[in-house]
Amino acid sequence: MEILFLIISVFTVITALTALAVKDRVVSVLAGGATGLFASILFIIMAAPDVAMTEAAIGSGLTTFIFFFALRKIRRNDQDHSYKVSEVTNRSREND
Amino acid sequence: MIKKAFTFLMLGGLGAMLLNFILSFRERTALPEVAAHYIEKGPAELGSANIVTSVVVTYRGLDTLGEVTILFAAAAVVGLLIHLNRNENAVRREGSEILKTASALLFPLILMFGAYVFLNGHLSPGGGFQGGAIIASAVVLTVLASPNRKIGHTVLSVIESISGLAYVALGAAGALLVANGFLDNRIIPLGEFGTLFSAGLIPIIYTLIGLKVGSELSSVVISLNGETIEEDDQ
Amino acid sequence: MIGTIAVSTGSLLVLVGLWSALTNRDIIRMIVGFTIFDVGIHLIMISVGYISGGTAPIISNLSDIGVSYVDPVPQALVLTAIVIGLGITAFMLTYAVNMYEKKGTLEIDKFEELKW
Amino acid sequence: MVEPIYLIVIALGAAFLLGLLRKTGSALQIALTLAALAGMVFISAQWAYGIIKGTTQAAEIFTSGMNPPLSINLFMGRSEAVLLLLVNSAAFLSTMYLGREHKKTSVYMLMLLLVFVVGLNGIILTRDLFNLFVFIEIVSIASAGLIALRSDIRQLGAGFKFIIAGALASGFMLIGIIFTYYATGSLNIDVITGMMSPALASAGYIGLFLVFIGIMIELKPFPVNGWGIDAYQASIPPVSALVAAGTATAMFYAFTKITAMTGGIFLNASMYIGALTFVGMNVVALKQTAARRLLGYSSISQVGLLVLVFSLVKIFGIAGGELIVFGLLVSHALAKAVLFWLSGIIGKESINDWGIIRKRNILIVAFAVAVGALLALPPFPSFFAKWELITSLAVKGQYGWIAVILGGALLEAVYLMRWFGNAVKDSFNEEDNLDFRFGTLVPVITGTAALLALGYFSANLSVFENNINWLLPAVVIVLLLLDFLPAIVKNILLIAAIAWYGYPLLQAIEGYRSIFAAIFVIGAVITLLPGFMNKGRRPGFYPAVSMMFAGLVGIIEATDMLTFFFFWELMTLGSYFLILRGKKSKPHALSYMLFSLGGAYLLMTGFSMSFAEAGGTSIALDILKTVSGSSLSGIITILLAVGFMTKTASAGLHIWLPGAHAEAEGDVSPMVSGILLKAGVFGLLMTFIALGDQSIGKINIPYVLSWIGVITALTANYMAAMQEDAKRLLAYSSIAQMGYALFGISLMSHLGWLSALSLAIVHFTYKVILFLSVAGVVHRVKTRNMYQMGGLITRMPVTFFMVLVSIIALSGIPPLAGFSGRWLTYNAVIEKGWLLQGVVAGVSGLIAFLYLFRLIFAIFLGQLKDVHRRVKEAPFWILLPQILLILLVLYLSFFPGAFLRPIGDIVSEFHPEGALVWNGATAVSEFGYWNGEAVMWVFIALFAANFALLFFLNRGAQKIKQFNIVYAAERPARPETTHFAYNMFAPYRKALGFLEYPITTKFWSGVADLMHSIAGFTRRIYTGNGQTYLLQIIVFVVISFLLSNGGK
Repeated sequence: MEILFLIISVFTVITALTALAVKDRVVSVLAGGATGLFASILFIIMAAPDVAMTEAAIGSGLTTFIFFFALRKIRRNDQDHSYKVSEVTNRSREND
Repeated sequence: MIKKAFTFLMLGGLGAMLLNFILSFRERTALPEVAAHYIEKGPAELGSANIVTSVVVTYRGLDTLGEVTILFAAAAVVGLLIHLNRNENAVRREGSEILKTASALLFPLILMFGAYVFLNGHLSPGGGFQGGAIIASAVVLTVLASPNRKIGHTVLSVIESISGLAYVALGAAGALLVANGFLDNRIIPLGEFGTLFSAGLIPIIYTLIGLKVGSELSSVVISLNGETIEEDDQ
Repeated sequence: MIGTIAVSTGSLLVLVGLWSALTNRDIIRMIVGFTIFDVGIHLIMISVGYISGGTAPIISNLSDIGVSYVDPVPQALVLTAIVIGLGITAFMLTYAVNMYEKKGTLEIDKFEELKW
Repeated sequence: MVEPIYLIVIALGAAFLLGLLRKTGSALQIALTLAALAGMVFISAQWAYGIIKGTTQAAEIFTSGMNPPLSINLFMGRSEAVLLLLVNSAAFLSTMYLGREHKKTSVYMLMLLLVFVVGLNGIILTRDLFNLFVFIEIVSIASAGLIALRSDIRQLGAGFKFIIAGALASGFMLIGIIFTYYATGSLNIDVITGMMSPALASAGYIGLFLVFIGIMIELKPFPVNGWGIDAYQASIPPVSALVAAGTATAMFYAFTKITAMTGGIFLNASMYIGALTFVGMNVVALKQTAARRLLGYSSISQVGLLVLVFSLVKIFGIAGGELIVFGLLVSHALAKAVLFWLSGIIGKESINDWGIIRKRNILIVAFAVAVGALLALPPFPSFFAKWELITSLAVKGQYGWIAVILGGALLEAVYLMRWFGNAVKDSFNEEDNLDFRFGTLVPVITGTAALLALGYFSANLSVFENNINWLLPAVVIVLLLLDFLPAIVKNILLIAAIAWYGYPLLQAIEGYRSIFAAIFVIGAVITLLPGFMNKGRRPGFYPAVSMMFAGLVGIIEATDMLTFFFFWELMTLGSYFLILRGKKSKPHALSYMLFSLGGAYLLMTGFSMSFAEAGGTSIALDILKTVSGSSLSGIITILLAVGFMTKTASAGLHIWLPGAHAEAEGDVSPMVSGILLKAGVFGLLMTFIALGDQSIGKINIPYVLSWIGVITALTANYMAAMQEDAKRLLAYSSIAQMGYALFGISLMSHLGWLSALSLAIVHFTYKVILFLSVAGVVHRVKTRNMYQMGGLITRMPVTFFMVLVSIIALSGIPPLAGFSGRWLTYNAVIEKGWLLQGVVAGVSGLIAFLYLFRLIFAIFLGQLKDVHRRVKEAPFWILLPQILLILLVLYLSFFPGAFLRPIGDIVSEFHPEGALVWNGATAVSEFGYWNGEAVMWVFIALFAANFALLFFLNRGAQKIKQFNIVYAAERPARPETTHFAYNMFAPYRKALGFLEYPITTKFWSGVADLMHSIAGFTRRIYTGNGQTYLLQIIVFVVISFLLSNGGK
């Protein structure tokens, strides 16, 4: 059990680092959601099914949905206003 | 770069604080007094099998009321900002035909599942928040499938308000009628332990929370999708 | 042991989340950082309530005695905290969307209208 | 009694109900919200009243019918009830103010407001750690939402920074809470308090620390508060008001709970953080001109002060500490709310555009009240709290903290008074409109009235022992309320009031006080007479002038130090308002106020020190005597003397006076110069009577003061001679005369004091006459520059005569009253043996002739200007007081014994040796004798003879016509240079110009520049970047941990 726990913990941290490292916003959001999902597995192992459900449904599921709605809105406005998200992110990449 | 190095250093300092805790951390072998009371006396006192539920709904009911309030406030802020910056004529891309059909099919099923989760909150894992989130995800699905369809935003807000009012009123009834205390679940009989209709007010309150959270989260999603309640009125 | 691992994992997530929030200039990714920060805190909280070999605090039978349960209190707190976290995330995202609509950018250092 | 839980039920119920009322009219929605808030105000008022009156017990509320720690419990005690009343009232009033905003924001704004108030109530009531966290989150979400009510880019940016900083702080708090739970097994604050030993094991320590620091961050400590300041600035004013009055109050209360819970282990940390915040924010604010950002700085600095004071109270175990903190807290919350509401009514971004406030007088009153409450001036609760605080700190020997608190307060005064001055003096665009309506006005008036009423009530609390005569400030209030009446009516009322109050006072009072009482009361009546000239309402004048005189009478009557200090500050405030009324008086009024406040703080420290030295039980003024033998007596003497010397404008502390006295209105100058300065003399006498001849080490204090006195006289006389402006000339002359008075007092002998006291009286007479004469001239010729006058002797003969007599009196030559002072001084100098100082005083007396000559010559002699051919004699109401006073001068000159004898008797009480011996009308001292009457007759005879001789010799003189001068060619670029009176003493200037080098001015402006550069440099930490703010918070947490942990 502990080994399994350790492995999932490692995965949790890896997904979190992925969210940090990737350049693409969408992937980052998804990785953030995945962190939550892995964490909810940890919660189950720690005998916290209520928390696991909540984390999966809210912390990981709905949160990611809301992120996507927000991103969608930004992208849509992008087309409306002809703002260039790619330009912005490129610049920030250069600066990094 | 210097800034990053400095940030790293400072997070290192924070990490050292956390490490300090980790090093002194020993897994508990016995429950603290209060928790032990919840486990040992809780079922008899409140009639709920799921102790987490009895803690959430009754023992620490004020936290939960606060939590519902936070969601309410968050939904209000989302609504406010969208209301202030409404963009009337945005056209959203329609979802695919498969998604539409699937959502039409799944919508009532997911709703029922959500209801199941919050109605059984006192017996099994789950409860108002999880159930509410599930309901909201049904709404998300519908919004994804047909973004231009008007969702009954008014209906949502009425559900939200009424369930909120009922929650507060039931809580106050605990203080008023039985004079035990705010949010006491024992103003109606506890019923038989382990059955659906037991644990006094807990299932009722969890249902209200479920409805409220569900409708709040749904309106957050709908608002973020770009609709305001006023649009719905026209 | 599980508890210690969980606390360590949680602490790492806290630091990773903060690093993300502190070094990404993109507001959306800062918010992602905050959600990771939250998850880390939740993990720490649950592990504090964990008892080796404990089962979930759901009592199927009133006469169950001798079973060791984990502490329900941190679980209740985390439930609350998760929902609060969602509220704050939704809130931040709404701000982000509106800020973007006003300025056409999501870089945090472009929002320095007020200073000094 | 309604159960406190209904506070939360009502607000939440209303918030949820609003969701159902989306479609109904907005009137109903607002009515519902206001009704809910009114209900909450009612409940909290009921509890506050009941608990304070003792009819109700503090109550514990158990939720869910379980006893804590099983369930969350709330506690309603005295502090809670009062704070809830404050917070809920602020919310009610702000909501009222927000009414108009509502249309744009739908029900959302009202929902958020109600939720916000729920959060505040919860924070105050709850006794559970995690529950506290939940309510803090509610408040931070709701306020972050309310920040963006207009949803412009600034608000969005500020709101976002606010929410991410809040998320970080609450994250720390949450980790802290769970660590604490790990260590103690409980979340109940009261239970944790009882478990400090397990809690202090390392995990628990980190937990408690994180909880503490999380709360600290919510209080926006310097320098990690850029996000909070932005929020203050960006929000619409009523929201900022609510945050300043509500959030700050609730969070501060949460901080006190956490401090109690942690058993005070972080008190040192909070003490330093509070001090840093208080001083740091006030420094940074010096350079700020955006009104709401400035208010944000000020709010945060005040919260810092609260944290500091609370920590000090706890660390040093100060009795009555709760009331001190409350006095400061309530004053700050109300004042800040009023200021934010005002900023909304004004609607101007920059503090330099606040002139528009003058469109409505009530707004200026509110502004003044709020600023006064922030600066802890009387009669506000903060005044009493600060007094109690400083005296208590003195008892504990914490003079370093006294310096920090008073120094920070002085910095705060700089920007607040500058702002107030701008508002009263700056021009504004008549077409701009105020947001002046019922909804905005009621909150402002309520807040203002509450501050005044609370001041009265707090004075009567037993901790703040005093015997303030409230009749005096009541006169001010009455005149404020009657301000709509014509000036003449108010003048009659005020003179009648002073006469009615003053007459029995003069009869009852004895000793040296009686001399000053006479100057103040008689002077008040006489200098008020010119007020009858005013045809209009003269708005604002009478409250100010009555405040000054109330203060003057109050310090005479005071028998305890608090009362004295109360009236001293009242007098300062009144005179500040009076001076501010002058045309170009803005900068001078500001420096007057700052020097006066600085001086007042020295007095406060001196009083506190003597209170502490005398055992810390009595605040009677008499205890000053008992400390004369203590080790601190020298320092006490210096503090008090320097404090009073700011009023007498001794060299080094004088730079405010010339401008302030010269720019004041015609009839105000005689008041502030002839009467007000004597308050400083009174204070100095009081100090030296009580403390006597003190030394610090080998330095004798009176000896040092004697040099300051004569140097003041010398330089000020010289400066007076170099002035072109008649009123500035007189102002410098006043400085010099006060220098003589200081010198006289410093002689510490019978004759010295006799000279100082007689100088106080005669200076009052001739300086009032001179200022009034000049006022009469200025009234007619519309200029104060002497080179634009000349030859007025034919047009204004009566005024000429007044000036002539007065300058003879002033110059200290026989036969007039001034001579007596001079004669006494020289006698005293010889007796004391301080000949060097005597020489300087003598030289400065010679220089005085220069300016006196200039005064009469440039104004009245020489050619009459063409434009002045038709000027008339000064108006009757300006002449009347002069005539009355001239009679007095002549009387005193003929019969110097009439006043020197009784004064001598008074002085003998303190210095029995070396008294004058009176031989009929002849005064005999060790070194000579003087008969005023005889001298007078001899003089009159000589004068008449000389006059006749001149008349006879000049009988053939020819009158020269105006244009009997041949100009060389073109008109000079600066015509005044051709006037004989322009730069009249240029030759002396060549020789003595070094005296003009403005050392003092340079010094003080150097100080000001330094503070400004520090401010400019420091505020760069507020980069505006949200991410930087996050990093700052983390740095703050880490550094605080390292420092507080001591490397454990």
